[in-house]
Order: sequence, then structure tokens, then C-alpha cells
Amino acid sequence: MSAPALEAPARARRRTPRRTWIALGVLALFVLAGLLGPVLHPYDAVATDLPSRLLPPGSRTEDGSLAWLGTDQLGRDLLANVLAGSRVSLVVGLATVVLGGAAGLLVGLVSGYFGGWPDAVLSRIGDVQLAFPSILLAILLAGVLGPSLTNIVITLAVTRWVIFARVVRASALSARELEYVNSARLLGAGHLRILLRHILPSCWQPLLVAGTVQVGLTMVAEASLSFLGLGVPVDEASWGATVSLGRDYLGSAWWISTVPALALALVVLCVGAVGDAFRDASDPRAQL
Amino acid sequence: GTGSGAAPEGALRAAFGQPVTDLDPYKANTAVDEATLIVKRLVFDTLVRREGEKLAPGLARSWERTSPTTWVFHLRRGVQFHDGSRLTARDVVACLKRTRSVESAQTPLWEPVVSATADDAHTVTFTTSVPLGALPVNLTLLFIVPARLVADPAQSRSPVGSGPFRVAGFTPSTTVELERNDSYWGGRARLPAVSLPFVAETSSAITALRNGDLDLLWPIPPDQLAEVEGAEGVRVETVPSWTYYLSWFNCSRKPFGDPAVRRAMWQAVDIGGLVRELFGAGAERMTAPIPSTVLGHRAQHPYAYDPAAARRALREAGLPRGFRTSLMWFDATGPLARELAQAMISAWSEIGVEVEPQSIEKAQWLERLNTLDWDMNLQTNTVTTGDAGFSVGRLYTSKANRLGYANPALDAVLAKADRAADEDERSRLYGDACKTLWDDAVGIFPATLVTAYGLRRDLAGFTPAANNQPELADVARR
Amino acid sequence: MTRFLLRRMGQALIVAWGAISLVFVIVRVVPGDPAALILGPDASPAQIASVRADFGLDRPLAQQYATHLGEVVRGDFGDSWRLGGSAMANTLDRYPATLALAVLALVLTLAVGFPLGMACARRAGGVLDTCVSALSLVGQALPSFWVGIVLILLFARGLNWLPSTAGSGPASAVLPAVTLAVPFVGWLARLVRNGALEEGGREYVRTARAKGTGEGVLQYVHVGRNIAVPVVTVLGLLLGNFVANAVIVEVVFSWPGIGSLMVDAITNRDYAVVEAAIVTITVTYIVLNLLVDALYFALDPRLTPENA
Amino acid sequence: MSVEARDGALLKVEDLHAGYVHRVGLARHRIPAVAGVDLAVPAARTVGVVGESGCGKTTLARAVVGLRAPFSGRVEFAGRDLGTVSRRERRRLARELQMVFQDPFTALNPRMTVAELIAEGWRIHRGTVAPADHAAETARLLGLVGLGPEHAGRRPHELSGGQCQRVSIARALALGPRLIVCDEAVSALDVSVQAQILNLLADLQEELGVSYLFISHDLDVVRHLAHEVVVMYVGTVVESGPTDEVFRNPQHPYTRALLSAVPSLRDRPGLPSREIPLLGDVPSPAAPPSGCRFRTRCWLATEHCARETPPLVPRPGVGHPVACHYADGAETTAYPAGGGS
Amino acid sequence: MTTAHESPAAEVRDLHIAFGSGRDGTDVVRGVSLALHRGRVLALVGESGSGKSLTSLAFMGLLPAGARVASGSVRVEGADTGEFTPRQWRAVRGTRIAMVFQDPASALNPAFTVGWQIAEPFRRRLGDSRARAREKAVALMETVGIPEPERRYHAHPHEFSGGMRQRAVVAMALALEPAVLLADEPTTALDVTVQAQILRLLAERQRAAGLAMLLVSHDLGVVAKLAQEVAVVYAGRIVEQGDLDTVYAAPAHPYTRGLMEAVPEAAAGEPRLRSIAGHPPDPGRVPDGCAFHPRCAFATARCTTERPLLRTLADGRGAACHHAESVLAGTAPGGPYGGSDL
Ligand SMILES: Nc1ncnc2c1ncn2[C@@H]1O[C@H](COP(=O)(O)OP(=O)(O)OP(=O)(O)O)[C@@H](O)[C@H]1O
Ligand SMILES: Nc1ncnc2c1ncn2[C@@H]1O[C@H](COP(=O)(O)OP(=O)(O)OP(=O)(O)O)[C@@H](O)[C@H]1O
Ligand SMILES: [Mg+2]
Ligand SMILES: [Mg+2]
Repeated sequence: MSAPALEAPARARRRTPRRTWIALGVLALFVLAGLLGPVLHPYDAVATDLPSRLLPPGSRTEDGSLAWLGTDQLGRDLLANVLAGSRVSLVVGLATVVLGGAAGLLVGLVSGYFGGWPDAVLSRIGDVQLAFPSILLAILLAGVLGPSLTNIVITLAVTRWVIFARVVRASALSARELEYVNSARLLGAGHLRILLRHILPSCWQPLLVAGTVQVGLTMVAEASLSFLGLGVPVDEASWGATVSLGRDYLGSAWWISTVPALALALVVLCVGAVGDAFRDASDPRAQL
Repeated sequence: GTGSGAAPEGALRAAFGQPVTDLDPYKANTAVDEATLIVKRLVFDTLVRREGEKLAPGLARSWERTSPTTWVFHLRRGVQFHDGSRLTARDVVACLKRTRSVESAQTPLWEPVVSATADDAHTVTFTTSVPLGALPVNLTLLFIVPARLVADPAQSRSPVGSGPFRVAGFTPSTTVELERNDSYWGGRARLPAVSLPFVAETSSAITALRNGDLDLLWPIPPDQLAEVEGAEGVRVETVPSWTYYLSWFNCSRKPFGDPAVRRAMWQAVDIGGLVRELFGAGAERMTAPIPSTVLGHRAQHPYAYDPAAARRALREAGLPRGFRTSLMWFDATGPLARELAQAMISAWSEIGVEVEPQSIEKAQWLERLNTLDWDMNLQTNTVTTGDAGFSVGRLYTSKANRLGYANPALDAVLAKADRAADEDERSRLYGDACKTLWDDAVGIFPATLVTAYGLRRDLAGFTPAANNQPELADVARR
Repeated sequence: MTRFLLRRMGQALIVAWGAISLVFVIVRVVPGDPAALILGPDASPAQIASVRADFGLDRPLAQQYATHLGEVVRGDFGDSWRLGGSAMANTLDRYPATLALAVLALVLTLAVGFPLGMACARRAGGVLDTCVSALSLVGQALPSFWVGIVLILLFARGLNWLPSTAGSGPASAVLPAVTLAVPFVGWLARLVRNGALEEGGREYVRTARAKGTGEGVLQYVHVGRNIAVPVVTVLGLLLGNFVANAVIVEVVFSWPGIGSLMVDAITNRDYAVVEAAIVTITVTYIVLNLLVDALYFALDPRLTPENA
Repeated sequence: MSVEARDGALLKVEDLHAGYVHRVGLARHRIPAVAGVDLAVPAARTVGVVGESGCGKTTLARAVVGLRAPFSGRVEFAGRDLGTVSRRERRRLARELQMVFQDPFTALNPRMTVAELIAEGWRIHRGTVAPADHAAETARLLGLVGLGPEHAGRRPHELSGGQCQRVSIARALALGPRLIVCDEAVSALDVSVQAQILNLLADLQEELGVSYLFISHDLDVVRHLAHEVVVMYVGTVVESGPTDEVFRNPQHPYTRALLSAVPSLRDRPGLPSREIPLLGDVPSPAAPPSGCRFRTRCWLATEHCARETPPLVPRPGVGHPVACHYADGAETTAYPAGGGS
Repeated sequence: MTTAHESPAAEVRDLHIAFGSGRDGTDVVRGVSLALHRGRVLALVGESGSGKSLTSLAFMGLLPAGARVASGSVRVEGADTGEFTPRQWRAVRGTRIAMVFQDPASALNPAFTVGWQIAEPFRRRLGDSRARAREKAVALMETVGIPEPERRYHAHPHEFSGGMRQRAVVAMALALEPAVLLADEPTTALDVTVQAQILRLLAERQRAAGLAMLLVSHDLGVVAKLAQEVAVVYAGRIVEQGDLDTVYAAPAHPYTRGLMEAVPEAAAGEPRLRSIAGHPPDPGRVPDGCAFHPRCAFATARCTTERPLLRTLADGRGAACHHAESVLAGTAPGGPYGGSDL
């Protein structure tokens, strides 16, 4: 028998593009800001300073401190507000994606792997959910649950899980037909082993891509909830809430709404760039 | 149809802060909607009209009180409804019956009215169970339509009245198109038509006013005034209103049962500074539980801003470390409501009272308000009739139990005031009530709003109104 | 194919039923009482009870549900307490405005997004491509109410080119349609780009090239026809999305559509209208999906009901 | 094949029907890709299955190993009917019945290392190999298939196609199977590598006594490796028997046409063609012709063929079973490549 | 080697094809020269990844994105294509030189009817009317043996069987009567019986039109059916080239020899197949010297350092092996081939 002597070549590792690194850096900055902001530049949602209302960026407030990004309609420092908001917004975005993603993963796996009636039932539930206007579902749910951060996360997660479920289901469905899954089956592997060892790993990547897209969209959806008066509680600051409450001032004190809106856009852009990097590994499938 | 672009040349385009949802004069839910009432006042007539501070004849030429419980109204002759039929006493009787049979926010106003009878084609007699001095005032709210149409569902979309304008097109919550009623008994209106779009977003409304897409915008929030002032072709005016903020304490809940605590809460807030900084020219500090221009107002001694005293008072009341409570409101209740609430909460936190802000939906707010399921409640209130009876007399009786406050002495004063036919006496009694409520600090009464509104410069003859229901019939273009 | 569509319709019915039940339950679980809203703060409990009885809200939920389903089958959702008249009639009054806006937004999205995507695919990785992919993210990242107001401030207030509110003729549809389309133009461009790139790598393209076919014909005829299926799918979904999620844009621009109607109905607990509107939107979505399914057969000769 | 031989067989397939189900509405629509196949694989022997694309070879392989439930018929392995054994028993039998797939890359989980891939069976069937012995056992298996211990830590994408196929074989061998089903196991490989793998399979059979059900469309390969051959056409077996005999003296017209079409190193552009041209297209298994399935393309077909399905039985003058009414044992066409021998 | 009096219909000279750009670019085809003559078929044989397809695509100017002709020239009917603009390339494709691809299932556009695709060159290139183009297409379909062409004109590719599809692809390639036909593994995706049909069709059309043809294949049997001349590539280089009969009868390069011995047909009657140890190198890591030396039983120290050039042997064929003569003589050092004869 001939022994193959040659080294088989390792496939050249794909280089992570520079913009992914930049995006990651910006995101890290925001996370850091969210974590350290309260320490460095504390924001107290309850403290108001009416004499310093609506000051443009770079103004001095009543008490002599410099408001880098100006003040809002209650005289609070916008920089502090945006820093505090970054935490809430990122937490809402991530928590929603984690919660929705976990639910979607479970449903998607069951539905894609087992097929049959569980798939039929779960898919129809997903259809109902998709056919139901999501923003309205959010309005209704937010109304039922009342205002709190947790409830917003739940509300948004409820409107998102289907997206994850679909993504996972599609992957599981195609993974189920893969030859190596058949091969494991032939070795006598049980459902659990096949699911965890062989199906699940091929679902992560699309799930991650969907997740990164959804983190951004969720943060935007949170802003929309605020616009409809169902956003985070008054004593929390979030970008969405600040954008929404400052919108009446766009004509006079543009910074209140614009600064957090741009922060939001920047984060979504960066998250998107990171998502693209995940996506590069496989076939892109954009979502609605 | 949407009626978009249907407004004819020369029409007045005016936007008010609320949507018009229904034009049926007896529809329960719109009975107190200001925007709806503005439209209804252009389409329908009432027996009595309000002209500034005074009452003036409307469809009734004159009226007299023949006994403490009997009023006789003489109708104008030759009044024609939009459908061509003529006004008779039968119509008035039917309208009163109809309004009594509909459950609405106005129901308490009509409860004492036992009957109305048509003595002849142009005379109506009202009989009340108790002396009702406010009947003529109340009648400014009773719209008259042909008797056969009182319960017609079509009235909600294309109603028939006798007012200076008739409805040409109506999309609920969106736009109302009115056209001139050329055979109006009071003389032709000067504008050929009126178009009343609802513009939800402040920015678009202000833009529309500045661009001339709107002739009139009512109201303009205080913080947005700067965007309109000085804009070409736009005139900004203000008018004191009968709308005011109140921040009630739920007196049936701890620790607000104790007047000392309530007073301490009041002392903790720099009301004067707050109103000045937040509202600027958009509001005036209140001196009584009702606006100063309302009949029955009597100025009280303001609570001075004194956090130290407030802290002391709390300590004496057995709350040395303050306490936790909550304040509920819905954002749309009035301009800067959220900011007002936050500013007060911020002040309270200074004396150790931690207040959870509860900004909730109107529907939930109402439900909780009605079931007394709240600690503190911030809202605006409008003395629609300009008479203290409408708010003080209605809200603070033990029977109404709106804020867990019961004061038999006050009940007696209010009952007496309600029955008094003499205006001075009523005014004096309501003044007494003002003092009791102020001293008992059933709530904080921070500010009466001053309505600012914008007009295109070529508009003439516009008369603002303190009750947020300006009259548009006499408006003309220069 | 008929059988396939019949099956899809069966599924659609199940979905519609699910949506109807869902909205029924949620609407009734949301705190807030229509009777209180109707009567205002001065109402007595007795008054409230009597109004509740008028609306049938005092009956057991199951019974209400049964009645409701019966009514829905007849297309009757009851009367709107707030607007007067049948809830469905009110909804259908507003429907054309929403549909018009959605179609305009769709046309805009397609008219800009498709050629843009093709142009990006032609030079993948180029400047245009990079810009479009960044802008597509930004477009989705900005809350639409913010975009709407900024557009108003720019184009209505600043430049005074376009009206800021509805009711000024067709021109007033431009800004809302643009606002609605903004998040999706870049997105569609990306989709078209990716599709075109993927298809562009297929062998049939090389075959066509080997025949001497020009690049324009190649992109728009050979490749274009093949990405029509995914594009049509997303356009169908997008139209549904525009109809369903026009809420915010309608509020910002005072557009007299079904979305603003529904928000108003929800805040005012006008159950009948909420139900009628949501069911209308849901049915629109379902019908669009069915249409897309049917279109598949027209567009892709390979598809048979079995492998669709 | 004699009845006795079949009785002793390791794998017996009797009247197997298998295929796909299409759902249209509530109706289910069966597409029988395999329609009544009989075959037997004796211990330590190789049975080749040949036939054109779509004739049901893969479906047959999957039905045999249990990846696809048959519509009807019997698959008997080591004396047990796989359709009726308990789940536990079936799992135990899995150890003895393995498969090597066509595409060496997709058959291996790209996220696992070679060592993990080989050891997976031992993790599933605890007690076969103690965890402590995994490394040593893996190294032994790698050696057996001609790979070195240095390959144990690699992942499939770091291996060439031939190496992947060796790993697949090692993985199949790990549980000590008695039968390996190879579905086009060498088709994706280049000739030089293909030769390595074919040699490896032959060596393993010699050393370990495994049997193969070897499925391929490459007649040369089957001819080289298989002891017996089964020729399929549209889901049915048209001819089967000892490889030499079938290749030397093909009796079914289809087998003859098939063999004649195989390109040979001895062909030359100018030389007259010895190929029997077949007309028309292969019928769909969803709507097969009546009677003999080959009759639509057969130059010998008569009315009789349309009416009556020829059974797969030994014909007079023929040493092996042929499903043709007109098989008479006459040597019509010799298979050119081997004809000289 | 073929002695051609006329100039070749198409040729590549010292063709290098690289992926990537600049210094980190990898040459996957490294100095291939081929000449296609009218009326003759040249076969290009080699293992997967050896650069056969790239070479044939270079004739068409259709290298995939990322690949480029690094050096060398491609000539079509005497014209150097190095200077060609995209427009000039388009003018040449289809009319002068055409190609048949491996997988007929994916080579046809699934969205259009087969007829439309065959008629397309007539309409777009010749400006024929719709009716005229259709008429020609139907005639062409008839020529390539598609039964009932009138009816099939309106069929979509998925309604065709594999063989029919490949016939359609051949029809498309022949539509504008090119002088050169490139066929890249034209039958690999097909069944043997169908393969035989297509090979017959190609042979017939090639002869009828006097085409110069390049046949790319890894199947030595297929090549034997069509080609007069064969070139064997290994790792991007031609290792042996010559008259098919000469090469098949006795390969002069160890690789060619290994390939031929690995074919099961060649081992008829023997218990074991002969195989070449190891596997082909990755384009980025081609060994120094003779690329084949790590797998070669004849390899000596010289082979590891000095790259053998393609030299003409006595019998006229070319071989790139230092030990070509010993290979032919069968006198090799030990190893897997030791003492074996063909
Ligand atoms: N998933 C499927 N659904 C429906 N029909 C199928 C499916 N897979 C295969 N078939 C059909 O079943 C028949 C037999 O297919 P099978 O894959 O068993 O053939 P095969 O002999 O292995 O072919 P190949 O040589 O191409 O691998 C074919 O006609 C095929 O079209
Ligand atoms: N798009 C590409 N990017 C990078 N390398 C490529 C690409 N296409 C081909 N190659 C490399 O170029 C080399 C030659 O490829 P080519 O397709 O010409 O081989 P081939 O001889 O036709 O093989 P096969 O028989 O598999 O078709 C291979 O090693 C391959 O890895
Ligand atoms: Mg197969
Ligand atoms: Mg190739």
C-alpha cells in the first residue's frame, strides 16, 4: 500500500479586513462608554437643571461646567445622557437578540431537524407572527406588560424570535440532509448527539449573522417604541428615547435628537460591518 | 374620501392639537374634545352663546327664569337648518332628551334638568329638580339639530346643523372640510370654506404654518415658539387659557392623608422658578386651584419654596427619611407635561422623597384615575365653561371622590354655590372653596397655560378663546 | 399548481385565524377600558358598566370570542365607538391611502435599488459598492420618524419644495414614501448585488459570454431574469411590510392611512377598529404572499408545485 | 445464484421497493426509485451494482443501511430482518453495517478532527473501545488505511480528497463492520487516487474479511473489484451474476449496450465503433413503461415485452439470472477490453 | 509532434496563468504551449486541478475573476489577443472560437427556453429577424440530433435530459460556425451511453466542419475516441505531448505511465491496480525541480533541483523528463514500478 507522503496544504486563512477591526474598535469604545460613562460622566435621569435648558453644544451650564454636546429640554447634559443611553440601548439590543435568538434557536432546531407536525405547528405560529404587523404587536405587548426595561426586551424579543427560528430552521433543514449527518446516523448516533454535535454547529454562523443584523434593528425598534410612547421608563435614558423625545426640537435644538441618532447609526453600521465579517464565511442571505 | 386637496381657493386651513373623530353632537366620547367642539360650533348652533366673558343669545333670542327651577327660552324665528328645514321648539326638546339619554362626560350637567317642553313653536320651558343657576352656561354645550335627526347615525359623518358652515367632507382623525352656509341666520361667514387637518407632529405643523400650508396653528408648544416667531408672514399671539396643570395627591393613601405632608411636598418645589424656566411666557403661576380668569377665582397666598421647612415638616409627620411614592401622568395631557413631572420629581428627591415617574398611556391613566389607583396624578384640566362650578364644583365633592378627599364643610359650600343663582354669591362661595382646597393642599396647582398660536398675517377677525375653542366664524382674509 | 395554491390558501386561512385570535386576546388583555375612555374621568361605575354592557364587554371572554369569530366570518367587526360607523368601513376608507403610499415607496425602492445593485455588482468591492453597503446599514439604523422629520425640515421647511403634511395633492406623498423607502433602498441594492454576483458566477453566464453576448445584455437579460424570483419575493414581502409598518411614517406625515388609524384606535381602545385594521393588514400580507407564490411559477420555469 | 448461496449471505435484499414521497395537499404520491430489487452479499465478498444515473443505486444503498425506510420488501443482515428489529438491536447492528459516501468532503463533519471523526463511533457505542485506548486505536486505524498519526489532528479541509476518503473508510472500520456499502466511493477521485483507494478496499477485504456492496456507474471499476455484479435499470435488476461471466457474456440487451458504450484506451478516431447505440431517453421511475422497463429503448422488444414483465431468473443456456424474455445465452457482443483474455 | 504546414487556428505560447496579483500571485498554469490545427483534435489530459480548464478558458479570454494571463501569448487565427479590447473579444467569441462546457445542466440559462438561447447569437450577432433566427435555430437543433426541434424549441432546459442539454450546448457553440471548438470535459457529467452519443456527435461535427478542436478530459478512454494528439499536464505544465498512438503505446513520462496504469481497464486480469503514490501538489507549493519527483519512482537527485524541459524525443513526441529514455526502455531503478512492463 502506498503511503501518501505529501503534506496536504492548509487552506489559506482569510484575513480579517481592516474595517472589521475598526468597527470592532468603535463598538468596544461604545461598550466601554456604556460601562465607564456612569463613573466618568454620571447621568442622573432624575436631576434636572431648568436654567440650563436647551443649550447648544459647547455651552457652559449654570453651574459653570462645559456641556460638550449641549443640554436637553430639562437642562441635563447630553453627553452624559448619550453615555447612559449607550448602556441601555446596547443592553436592550443584546438582551433582545439573546432572548429572541435562544427561543428561535430552540424552535428552529426542533422544527428543522424533526420536521413533520412539530414543524408544521411551529411554522404556522411563525407565519401568524410574521403576518401580524410587528410594530403593532410591540405596541400591544408593551401596553400589556407596562413600561420597564425587561418588558421592552420581552416585547422586542417576541417580535423577533421568528426571524431567528427561520434562519436556524433553514440551516438545520439543510444540515439534516448533509452526508456527514447521515454518516453519524449510520454510526448509531441518537437525536441529541446529532443535534448538538452535527446540526447545531452549522446553525451558529447564520444565527450570528442574523443576530448582528438584529442587534441594530432592535435598537431602532426600541426608538420606534419610544416614538409611540411605549419606550423605556422615564427614569432610564436610551438613545431611542432621547431621539424620540428630542424630535420636536429638531428645528430649534437639533442636537438633542441628532446626537443619539448618529450614535445609533454608527453602532448599527459597526455591528453591520462585524456581521458582514461573519457572513463572509458563507452564503449571504439578507433579511427583512 | 380623504378630502385631500379639496379645500377651495381662499379656504381657511387651521390645525388644532387634537384629531376630530366624530361630529355627532351627542356622541359621548367627543363631548369634551376641544378640536371636535370647535368644528361643532361652526356647524351647529346652541341656544346660548358665549361671547368673551358674557353669555349672548344664540338660537334663543332671550330667556328668563320664571321660578328658581323654571327657565323659559324664546327661540329666534326663521332659522333654517342645512337641510332646509326650519327650527322649532320641538327640535330643542328632542335635543335635550337625546343628550340626557346618552351617557357622557356631560351627563352630570344635565341630571338636574327634569324636562323641557315646547310651549309653542318658538318657546321652550326647562324645569329643573333643584335650582340650577348654571343652566344658561350649560346650554352653551347643547347643540341643536332637527328633531328627526337626533339619533341618526349619519350625523357622525355628515351632520345637519344650523351653523355658519356645513360639512363638505370628513375623514375621521384626519381632516374636516367645511363650506359656507350662505343662508346662515347670523349673516354669511366671510370665508368661503374652512379646512381643518389634523397634524400630529409638531415639526410638520410648524413647517406647514411657516410655508403657508396652514393659516392657523393652535396651540404652539412653548418650546417651539422660537421656530415660528419672526418667520415671514406669520404672527404669533397668546391668550390666557382656562387650562391649568394640577398635581393631585391621593388623600386616601399614606402618607398623603396628612395635610402637613401634602403641604411639605408643595414647599419642596420651586414652583415660581419652575414655571418661569420651563414654560417662559407659555404659562402663569397659579394662585388658586383654578385659573385666575375663571369665575369664582380668589387669589391665595402662594406656598413659598422652602425645602428645609419641607424636610422639617416631614420629620414632624414621622417621615424623617422621606418616603417612596409615584407620580402618574400621560404625556399628551399638556405641553411639557413630562418635563414638568421630571422637574417636580427632581425637586422632591432633594427632600428625600423618592418618586417613581409613571408615564403611561391615556387609557391606562384613565382607568387608574377612575379607580383611585395612584399616589400622585399630574394632568391638565380645562374649565370649559369658565365657571368654577365646572371644575371645583365637580371635582372636589366627597361624592365625586376623585382624589380620596372628603370634607363635609367643603361639600356644603359647593352645594350652596351650585344652587346660587346670583353670580356674586356663587363667586364668593367658590372663592371660599378655593381657599379650603389651597390650604388643605389637596394637590399642587402649578400653572395656568397661556395658549400661543400662530396665524398667517393675512388673517383677520380671529378671536382666541380661553377654553381652547376659538371661534372661526368671523375670520376673514385681508 | 392549483392544488399547490389551494394548500397555500388553506395555510393562509389558518394563519388568518391565528392572527384574528391573537389580536382578540391581546386587545382584551391590554389594560385600559374603552368605557372609561368614552365617558371620561367623570363617569360613575354604573355608567361605565352600562357602556360596557352596550359593547358586550361584560360577557365571558369565550362567548365574546365566539361571537367575534362569527362576525369576522361575515366581515363584520362591529362598530367603532370612536369614529362611528362600521369598523371595517372605517378601515377600508383608509386602506387606499396606505396602499398608495406603500406602492409608491415600493416603486421608489425598486427604481433606485435595482439599478444601484446592478451597478454595485459590476464593480464589486469598488467605491460605489462600499458606499452603498454602508448606506444600506445607515438607512436601516436611523429611526424612520427621525428621518421623516429631518426630511420635512430639509425639503419642506428649508427648501420649501414639498409639502410637509398630507392633503396637498400627490406631491404630499413624496416625502412619506421616501421615508418609508429609505431603509430598504440600500437593502434591496445589496440583495440585487449579491444575487447578481452569485448568478454572475454561474456557468450559464460563462456560456453566454462564450457566445459573445454583451455585458449589458448579460446583466439585465440573462442574470436579471434569474434574480427576478428572489427580487419578486422580497418585493412582495416589502409591500406587506410597507403596509404593516407605515404606522410611524403615517403619524409623522399625518397620512390618512390605516397605520395612523390603528395607533389611534389602540390608544383609544377602539377594539373593533384595531381588529379590523390588523386583520386587513394581515390579510394583505397573506394575499401578497400568495401572489408571490403564484408569480414564482410565472417567473421560474423550473418550479413545479413539488419543489416550490 | 443458488438458493444455498443466498441462505448463507451476510446481506439479503428481497423484493425491495423504496423511493420518495411527494405530498400534494393531503395526497401522498409515491415515486418508487427502487422497484423490487433482490440481491445477496456473501461474507467477505464484493457485490457491485452498476447502472446509469437515476436508476436507483443510491436509493438502494440508503434503504439497505436504513437511511431511508423502504416502502416494502425485506432487508436481512446477519440473519436479522432490519425492518423488524428493535431500536436497540438496530443500533447495535449499526456497528456491523457501515457506509462510505461518494463525496469525501461532505461526508466528514468539517468541524471535527480526524481523531474525533474516527472515535465518534466508540463514543456512541460505549464499551467498544475504552477511552484510554482511543488514541492508540485511532493510530492503528490510520495506519490501516495508509495515513500517518500526524493526520489525527487535522480537519477534513486540510486533507486531499483521497485522504478524506481514507478517513471515511477508517471511520467505517472503527466499529469492526462486516459489510460496508460504498456508494460511488471512488467516483469523485482522480484515476491515480482512485486506484489507491480501490487497492485499499481490496486489501482490507483480504485482511479483515469485510464484504462490500459496491455501487458505481464505472463499469471498469466494478469489474475490477467485484466478485458479483448486479445491473440495474430504472429501479429494477436486469441482470446479475459473477462479474466475469456477466462482463464476458452479457445477456440482457441493456447490459450489452452499456458495456459497449464504455470508452476504451484502444479506441481511435478512425476505427469503426463497436458501440450499440441506444435511442430515446431513460424513462422516469415515477412512470415506468409497462412490462419490461427497457423495452422502450430495446431493439429486440416485442408486444410480449410490453405485456409481461420478465422475471429475473437463470435462462436456458445462461449461467446467471437475466430479466429478459429473449436471453438465450448466445454470445453476441464481447466486452472489448477484457475480450482477449 | 504534428507537423502543420498551415498556421494554427489557435495557439497559446508559453502561457502562464496566475491567481492573485503581484508577488503573492500564484502561477497555476506555468508555461503551456499548444497549437490547434484545422481538422485536428488535440486532447489535454491531466488530473483535477492541473490547470486544464484555465488553459482552455484562456483561449476564450474568459478566465475567472482573479485569474490573469501573467505572461505568454494567446493567438486566435493569427491575431494576438493580448491587445484585445472587450469589444474585440466579443467579436471573436462564438464566430471564430467557441466552447462546450462540462456540465450541461448549469451551462444553460434555466430561465429561458432552449430555442431562445440557441437563437440568441443569430439575433444579437447577425441581426437576424426573430423568425429567421428561429428557423436557423431549429435547423441547428436538427443537425445536433435533437428530435422534434420545432416542439423542443419552446422547452426550458429542465425539461431536457442531460444528453439533450449537451446537444443544445453544442448547437449553441456551433451556431456562428467557428473555426475552433474547445470542449472542456464535455461528457464527464453524462452517463456512458449518453457519453457515447455526445462523443459521436462531436466527432461528426468536428469532421464535417473541419474544426480545430481542443478536447479537455481526464478520461483516457474518451480521449482515445476523438483525439489524434494528446498533451498531458501535471501541476500546470505539459509533461508529455505527442501523437496519441505513440503516447498510449508507450508513455515516456513516468506520470503519463502512472496514469495509464491506474486505469482499471489496463489492469484487466490483475488483482491489483497500479497507482501513483501521493497526490498532486497544491498550486502554491509546487516542488522544486521536476514537479513530479516526490511521486516518481525514477526520480534521482537531479530531478529535485533541475526542472526538465519539454524536449523532443526520437519518435517525435515531447516529454519533460530527465529519464524519458529509461522510462521508455523500462529500465528503472527499484520502487513501485521496478521491473514492470506494460
Ligand atoms: N429526494 C428525492 N426526491 C424525489 N425523487 C428523488 C429524490 N432523490 C432521487 N430521486 C429520484 O429517484 C431516482 C433514483 O435516484 P438515485 O439517486 O437512487 O439514483 P442513482 O442511481 O444513485 O443515480 P446517480 O448515478 O445519479 O447517483 C431518480 O429518478 C431520481 O430522480
Ligand atoms: N477561482 C479560483 N481561485 C483560486 N484558485 C483557482 C480558482 N479556480 C481554479 N483555481 C486553481 O487553479 C488550478 C487549476 O484549475 P483548473 O480549473 O484549470 O483545473 P482543471 O485541470 O480543469 O481541474 P478539474 O479536472 O478539476 O476541472 C487549481 O489548482 C485550482 O485550485
Ligand atoms: Mg447516486
Ligand atoms: Mg476543469
